[in-house]
Amino acid sequence: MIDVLYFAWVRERIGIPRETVTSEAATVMDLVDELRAREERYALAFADLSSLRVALDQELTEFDTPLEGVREVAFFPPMTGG
Amino acid sequence: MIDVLYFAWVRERIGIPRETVTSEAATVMDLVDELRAREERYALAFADLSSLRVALDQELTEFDTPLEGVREVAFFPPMTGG
Amino acid sequence: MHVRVQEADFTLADILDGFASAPDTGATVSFTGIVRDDTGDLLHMEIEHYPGMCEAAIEGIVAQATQRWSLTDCRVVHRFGRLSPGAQIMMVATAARHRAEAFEAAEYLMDYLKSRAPFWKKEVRRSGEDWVAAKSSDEDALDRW
Amino acid sequence: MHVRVQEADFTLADILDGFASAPDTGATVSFTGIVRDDTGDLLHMEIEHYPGMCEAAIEGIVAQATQRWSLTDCRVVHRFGRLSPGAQIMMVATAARHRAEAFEAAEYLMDYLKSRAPFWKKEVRRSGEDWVAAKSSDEDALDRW
Repeated sequence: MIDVLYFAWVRERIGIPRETVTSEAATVMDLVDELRAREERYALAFADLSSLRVALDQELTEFDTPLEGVREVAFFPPMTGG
Repeated sequence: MIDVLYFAWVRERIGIPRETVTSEAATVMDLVDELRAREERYALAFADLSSLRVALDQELTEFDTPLEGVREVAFFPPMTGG
Repeated sequence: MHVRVQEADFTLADILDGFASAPDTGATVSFTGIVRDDTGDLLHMEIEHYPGMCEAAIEGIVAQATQRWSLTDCRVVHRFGRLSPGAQIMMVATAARHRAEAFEAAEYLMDYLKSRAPFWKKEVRRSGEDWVAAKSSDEDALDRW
Repeated sequence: MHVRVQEADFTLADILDGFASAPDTGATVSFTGIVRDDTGDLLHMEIEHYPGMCEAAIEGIVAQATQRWSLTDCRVVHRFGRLSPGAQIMMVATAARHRAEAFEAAEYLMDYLKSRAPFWKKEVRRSGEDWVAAKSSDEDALDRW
């Protein structure tokens, strides 16, 4: 059970801000593939990974990072703070 | 008749903040030489011109600038504003 | 109190109350970001944020800057929610012994907040709404450090 | 009201009242210089100034910065007289469309105020008093611009 969060246009495209998923994904990339396979809106949101960022338990990371022990995954576009 | 102003350690060395002098000096340098010739304290204050700056009518300038039409000359060390 | 992520507006006076009181402070710099209306048809800006991660990310950036420039004080405020044109978005303040350190640290904070603090800006205009795209120049700015 | 040379203390809130209200302002930077006591025996700092030339020199520097970085607002305050450790000496504030312009203009103002505004600082310590010497690095800083 992993909490998956979406922000900005990723949230808008998928249509929900967060959900809890049951997944056996070993890495972020595996989780992305599972989500993409679900529905068109996920496939669209995850179409271009170069325009996406991912955080595991609120720390920025890469798509090939293992998910073991992770409780919260967040997907979002490049940040525009400041 | 020219007003001559002194600031910071130039003022302290000469002992007065300003004076009015009657001078036929053609340039700042000529005026400096006239002042140097007056008294020891002037000679000391103007001993090293590389450590002095001069302003004519409140505009920073060089020692070889002509004095014609100038009403106020100021001598001081490099500024330390900010 | 050194990092605040909030919906409410702020005043410089409030944020800088008691700021830089250390005797070895010689310089303080503050930066404020403001909602700019370039085209004259901006209705408002909407700032989305990732609660929790925002604070952690900013605190990490502040810790880096504080150590690197031996800051004597440092504060960051970042707002979220709906902001009107002219509204304050965020601010950073740095205090150091010398001016170069205070300036550099403030610019460092801004460069990292731009690209590493989880906020997303959407501009809502009369002509439609758009998420503000991150600029590659913002990412490049990090190479400077 | 954009340049003030005064003996009295000031507050950021007071100086920045109504600052940067132009709709194309996206960034403001302020810098404050403070009397630092490095050795722990500073009694006070004495700032001598050249009345009239101070204002003219600062206004000239402000005009240069305003034009070069298309500033939407700019303010400078510089104090003179006797200042205690921890007291504010001066401040500059810049407003521009983007952050890089606001930062650069503020640094430019500071670099020029250091070497081109007719103020002279004397440090009065328990161990004696000394005029603060201009640093060659302050003069070199102008080459950057």
